[in-house]
Formats: sequence, C-alpha cells, structure tokens
Amino acid sequence: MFTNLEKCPRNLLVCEKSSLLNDKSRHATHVAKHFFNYKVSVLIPECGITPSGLKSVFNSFSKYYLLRNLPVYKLLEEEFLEKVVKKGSLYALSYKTRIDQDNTFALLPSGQVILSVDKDTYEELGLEGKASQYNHRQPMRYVVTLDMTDKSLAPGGKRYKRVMWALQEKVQLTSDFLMARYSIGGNGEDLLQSIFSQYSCRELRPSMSTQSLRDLLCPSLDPTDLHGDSRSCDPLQFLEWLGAVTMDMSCNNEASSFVSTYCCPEPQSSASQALLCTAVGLLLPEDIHSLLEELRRYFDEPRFTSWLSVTVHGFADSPVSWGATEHGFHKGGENFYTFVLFKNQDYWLHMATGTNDGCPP
Amino acid sequence: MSQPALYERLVFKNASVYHYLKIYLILDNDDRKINAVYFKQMIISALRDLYGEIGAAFPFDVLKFEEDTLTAVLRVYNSGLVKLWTALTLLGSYQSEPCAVHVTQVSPFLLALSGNSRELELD
Amino acid sequence: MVRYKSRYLLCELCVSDQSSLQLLDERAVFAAVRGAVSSAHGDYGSALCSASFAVKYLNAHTGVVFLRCRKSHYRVLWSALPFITSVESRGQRVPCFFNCLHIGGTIRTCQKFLIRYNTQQLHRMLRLCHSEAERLEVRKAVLSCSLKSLEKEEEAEDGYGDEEV
Amino acid sequence: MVNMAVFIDLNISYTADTKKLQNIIETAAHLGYSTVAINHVVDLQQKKQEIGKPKCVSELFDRLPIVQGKSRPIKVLNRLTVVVSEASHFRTTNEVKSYDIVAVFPKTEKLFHAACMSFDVDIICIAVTEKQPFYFKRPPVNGAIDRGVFFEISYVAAIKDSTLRRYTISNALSLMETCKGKNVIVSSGAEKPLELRGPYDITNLGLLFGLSEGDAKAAVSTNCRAVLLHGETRKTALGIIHTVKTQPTAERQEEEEEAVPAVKRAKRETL
Repeated sequence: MFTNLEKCPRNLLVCEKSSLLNDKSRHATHVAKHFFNYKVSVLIPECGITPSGLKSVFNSFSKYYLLRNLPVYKLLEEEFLEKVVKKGSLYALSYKTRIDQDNTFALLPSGQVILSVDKDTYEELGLEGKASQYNHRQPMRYVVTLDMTDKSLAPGGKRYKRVMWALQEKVQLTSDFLMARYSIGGNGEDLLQSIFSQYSCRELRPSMSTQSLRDLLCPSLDPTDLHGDSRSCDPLQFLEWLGAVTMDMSCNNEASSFVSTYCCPEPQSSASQALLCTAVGLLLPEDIHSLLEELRRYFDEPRFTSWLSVTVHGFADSPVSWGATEHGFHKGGENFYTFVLFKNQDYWLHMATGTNDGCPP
Repeated sequence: MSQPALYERLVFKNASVYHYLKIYLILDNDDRKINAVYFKQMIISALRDLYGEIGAAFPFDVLKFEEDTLTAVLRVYNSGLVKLWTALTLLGSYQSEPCAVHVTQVSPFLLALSGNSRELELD
Repeated sequence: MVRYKSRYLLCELCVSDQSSLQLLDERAVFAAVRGAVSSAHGDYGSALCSASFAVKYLNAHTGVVFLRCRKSHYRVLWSALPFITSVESRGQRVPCFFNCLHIGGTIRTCQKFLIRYNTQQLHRMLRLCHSEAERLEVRKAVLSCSLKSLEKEEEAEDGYGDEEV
Repeated sequence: MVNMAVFIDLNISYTADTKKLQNIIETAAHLGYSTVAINHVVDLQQKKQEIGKPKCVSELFDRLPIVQGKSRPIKVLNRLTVVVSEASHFRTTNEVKSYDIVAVFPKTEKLFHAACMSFDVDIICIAVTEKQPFYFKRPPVNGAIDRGVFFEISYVAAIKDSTLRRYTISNALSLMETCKGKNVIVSSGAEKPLELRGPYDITNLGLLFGLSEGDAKAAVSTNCRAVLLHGETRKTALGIIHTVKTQPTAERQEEEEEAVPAVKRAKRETL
C-alpha cells in the first residue's frame, strides 16, 4: 500500500565453494585482505571441551594497543615508516570515530594511509583525494589515500613534505588509535611502544570467551551443495541460523507460535552439544589465518560433526572493508565473512556487506 | 576419498528477505515487568495505531527477548522494515505510562547483530 | 501556484432501504470515510488522506457520492472504502456499503461516466417496465441524458485520457 | 569547529528544572547526538513574555557529558523561538542576537511569507499541533531555501498523541510537496528524556515525513550544521564581516579560504 515505505537498502552476499587443498584456492587472500577484524567466533558442533590446539591459537593472538590523541602525521614520520611500516603487517585504525560522522583514519599493512575526512577538513588539508562514493546531493566526505611505499612520497621529497606540512601545520588531525603489528617472534610490539612513548598507550589483549551449547538443532550441510538445493540449506538460511545460535535464540518454534516462528532450516539433525569460542578486539588477519590452519587439523582425528564454522566480523567504522574498497555506514556497517570447513577439506566462504560498501572480492 | 571440490561462486544481491533489528525498551516505571508476549502485543498495537488494520497486517517475529534488560531482536520482512521501525520510534507509552524504544542496530543479516564493533568499549 | 493533481472517486452508496438515503448528508459520509481510513490505515493513512480530502457531492436520491483526494494517495482511500458497513447520521445508523464505480482525474470525466452509467441503468429499467406510461417516462429520461452526454463528449474529448480504474 | 556530518538535535525544550534539562542532554549524548540546542520559546502575543538573555551553558554542567561512542563531550547551544502572530512582534534586538540560533514560528500565511523572505532567522517552525492553517506556496518556500533558512519539523508531538501525530505527518508531507525535501531539519522538541529518539531512528522516521533516505539523514546532520553556520553569519553583520581566528603560521591561501562568509559556505553545501 505505502510503496514508498516498502523499499529497503541494498546488501550483498558472495558465496564461494572450494577446497583448502586446491592450489588456486583464494581463502588465504580473502582473509589477508580483510584488514580490520573486530570479532571472530568459532562454532564446532558435537564438541564438548575446547581442543587444546584451538585454545593455544586463541592465546597466541597478537596484542594490540590503544593510543590516545595521536597526531596522524606521526604515522608518516620517517623513523616510523622505516622501522615499522615498511616491515609490513602493521594495522592501525582510529578508535571511537564513526565513518558516517567523523574523520576516520586507517593505516593498512600495505603501507597505505587512508584519511576519510569531511569536506571542511578536506578543503583545509589541501591534499589530493576523491569524493566518497557514498555521498548525498553534494559530496560531504572525501577520501585521501597516501601510499607511503610509493616513490613520490619518499621522505624528504616534495610531496612528502607537503603532506607533512598539511597534517602538522594546516590541520592538526589527531585521534585515538587501535594499533597492532604481527610479528612471529613478538618483539615488534615493544618497538611500537618505544616509538610512541610520549603518548598514552595501553596494551590490550583480545578478550576470549567460550560457551557450551546443549541440545540444539543443526542444519545438515553437504559440501557439494552450496546453493542449498536439497542436501543443504541455502546460504542465507544457514547464516541466519548461525546468528540465532550465536545469540542464543530459540530455534524450535511452531509455525503458529505467537512470539516467534523461527525454525532451524531443513535438512537438520540434532546435536547434543556444540562449542562456541569467540575473541573480541583488534584481530589481525594473520592470526585469523593461523586459526583456520588449526581448525583444518581438527578433522585429522575422527569427529562426529562433518563441518565447523568460523565467522569474522569487520569493524563497522573502518574506511575499508576488503583491500582498499571503500566502506561506509548507512544503517549498519556490516562487513563479515563466514568459513564453513568440511571434513574433506572443502570449504564454503560467505562474505557479506551492507549498503555503503563495495562487492566483496 | 572424493576429489577436492570444484570452485564455485555465487553472488546474491538483496537476497535476504528479512531485516533484523536489535532494540531496547525503556520504561518510565522501573518496577514494571513485561514478558515476550506482552512485548509483542505492545509492538502490534503500536503498528496498528500508525498503519491501521491493513497497513499493519504483516508478520514479524520476536526472535529473542530478555526480560531483565528489556532488549529484543526482531525479524521482519524487508517490505515491513520501515513501517515496523517507524512504529517503534513513535511508540511513546505502554499501558499509559511513558516509554521509549531505541533501535541499536539494523541489518539484513542476523549474524551481523552478533558482532557490532560500535559496542567495543575499552575504557 | 502549484497545481495539485487530484483523483475523484465516484461511488454508489448501496442501501437495502432506498428511503434511508434521505438521512445522509455530506458530513456523515465524510466522517464515515475518514473513520474507515483511520481504522484501515491508521494515523499515517489518515495523514496521507487528509490533504484535500472532501466529499464533493452527494445525491441523497440516487446515493451517488463524489470523493476527492490527492492523486498520489487515492489508493489509501479506495482500499478503505470496502470496510464501511454503515454510515452514522443524525443519530441513526444506516447500514450500507460503498460501491466504487469509477475513478477519474477530473470531475468531468466522472460526470461523463456517471451519465453513461445512468443511461445504462435506464436502459435496463426500460426492459423491466410494466405500463406504457412508465415506459414513456424512462424513454424521456434516456433521451434527455444521452443528448447531454453527447454534448459533453465533444467538449471534453481531450480530458478523456485522465480516467483510470 | 562544528564537525560535518555529526548528529544534531536543535530543539531541546528549555525548562527551569535544571535536573531535568541535564537529564535530557545526558540522554541526547547517550543516543549519539554531538550537538544540541536548548530551545527558549517566547510567544509575544501573551503579555509579560519578553525575550531574556539565554542561560549560560556552563551553569548547567561542570563537565559536559561525553557523546556515546566518541571521546568528546556534547556541545550545547542556545536557541530562541519566537512565536509571531503579528509582524511587529519580530524585531532583532541585542537579546535576540545573543542566541546561537533564532527560529520563528509564523502563525499566518502572511507572516510565513515574511519569515521566508525577509526575517533575519535561521529556522522556520512548521506547525505540528494543529492542522496546517495555510498552504505552503512555492515562492516563499523557494525564497527561504535560497536564503539558507531551514524548515523544522519536531517529532515529539507525534510520539505523544495520535491526533497530533496525524497533524505532524500531514503537515510535513504538505511541506515536502513544496520544498521537495530540501532545507528540512527534524528535531525532537523533547521535554523529557523519554521523548528523545536516536539519530538513526529519526533518519528512518524521515521517510514517514516524505523525505528520501539521504534527505532524512541530512535532516539530522548536515542540514543542522548549515543552520549553525547560518546562525554564525547572522551574528556577524550579515556575513560581510567575518572574524576569523587565524593561526600565526597560516598561509595567505587559507585566509582566502576562510574569508568566504559562512552564509556562502552554508549555501554551497546544502544545495
């Protein structure tokens, strides 16, 4: 009747099916390209106690830091670039800034600095950038991308000086930052602290939690039937179920029930228990990768379940989702992906984004 | 052992038929208790006030309701999202006592409601 | 000045007892329709319909009613009409229902339709007539309105495309 | 500096009850509003009503509440709304100038026309507690849009009462027919914390008032910012003279940039 009230914003879901044994499998790239992860949750049906391997991977997740009032130009200083950024695997994202309201900054491990700023700041900065894709009537937000690995931005150069001048003297952009660096030995972290010693810097660890679920209905999944024609449920139904289980909702309602009619999708089977492990914080793609590797090995021993799932949520206010694809916030800044790993090393990967976001890779 | 799976890629655009809302209710009177059935009844009557018998005739589900925190997760068909949301916004009283409903998150994916980075508090 | 496009709904009030039509007035119909919109579409529907909603004409003999509303929201009004089961007037409840005959963009197209419709009705009545006097009466009536309608048709040829049902 | 697309509620009803006022502002901060304006309403038709100096915000809070999800405190401004039923009621006095924002609520079509075309105000209020007593005509509405004056719809009446809700929606829709969603702000008018709603809720509510998704979001963010800029201009002698705080190191180029009167900037950005 009220057609103008029946529209709703767009969303995208990309599903891939492949095998971890495939040489060309892109799962590692997809994980590595999703830079800013906020939460990971692992669901293993028919599992009672946390496997020791899983526990140790969770415990080895990199620490991250909360830096207060850090001027943005500090990320571009020569010492920092040489000692940290160029070594790779450094992630920094402004904290408590909202991509649809505030100036938001990110440093990608590729050495790119992304400044997503409002129009006033952009004009004052005088740096070259482009209008955000998600503007209304008139551009009000601009994205400046500085590739610090690019020769033209080499310290000492004309462009570099101009950028530093703009950020130091024209507009003193500062923000709280979440920062983390992946290093195998674990010595890179002290380096961060020493460089930013003059700023308030708190060391944080991702917070973990484990939950045991009892007597639940699980959808039966068949690795060959990604589309959900008969042997599995369709991807959307599966993701909905996963959400319902993660948030502890009742999945066994009658169609005539008043409060909720939600039911676990068919085909289904009942599981006596399931394990749900989550970690929250600034999680590094490298750590997610080792988590996946560990979970692969879960099927080395005989198990009751034929699949398990890993869901990774991105930061809603990050200026990028996958790679350097611009990310925005319309009604919700959802960007997440879910791996379903099967016994035979096949996997499904579901990648979802909301309205102001590009298509997942 | 079967062969490793062949690569397959599917793209779904606007495929989700539902939207999910995470909401919380504030009652002026802290002592008042409300359960899921009354809660849903309250929303239905808010919808009926704003859109009438025809306009409000669409189903929605209260997937979860926590009585102690008065938070809930709703599921609604896409076509009913705006109507449900506006009705919640304009809801001003419950049993003639002032109340307010705030929507914390909206998404076409239920899973997204379980990982909202805007809830991250490190202080 | 902005011209707001309107829609005119030509309806027939059907009652079991023709004489009860005499009880109705425009105000009563207005209230009944507004009440129906309110219960069918709530506050929002009422708000949509309230702009330029009016009962333009009511014929207490034939039960013909002209309703006007904004073109953009006429469906809201239209869909509420079937839910009217009675009209309250002068303290009396008149059971009735609305039969929507035609929806047009101008009063003229509706009027033209009404004439054609009435002619048809008269033709039908002609067959049912018993006495010669009655027959003559009806014939006269048919003739009078068809003449008028021809005149109108020539005048309003361009406005013809406006109607929509 | 007012940040660009932050959420703003330009209508928090003033009450002498300080505790209550604090409560509302705290709630607004909690809901994610970065700036609010306390609204002092003066109806000049009533005797003994006169425009006083605004309350100092610093009297209200020792420390302003922190905006939810951010690390900075909420910004509180003062706003004056003059209800006029006769043209002589509205005069720009020094008291008026001491408010950050000035709004006018014209009661008649003639006054609406005057408010749109000539009154030195930032906001024109749209009736929400009665059926719109006159039509919105294109010329005055366009005039107001050209002058950078904004139309305000407040939603508190729609929360409180079913009849008022109809008026609110109906009046808003008839405004939209004329202004096409341009230069509209949506504000609360809240007198109690429970009457406030979150910015995303209001963005969605805007659809009910006939705004598009983008216009609805602008109505609680960018358009409100334009109002504040317009308010600054009004204070500074029609925007011809604009005092700028320039840093000693600032370049000439920057001065030129800043020297654009706020009214122009406001206009440029909201069109």
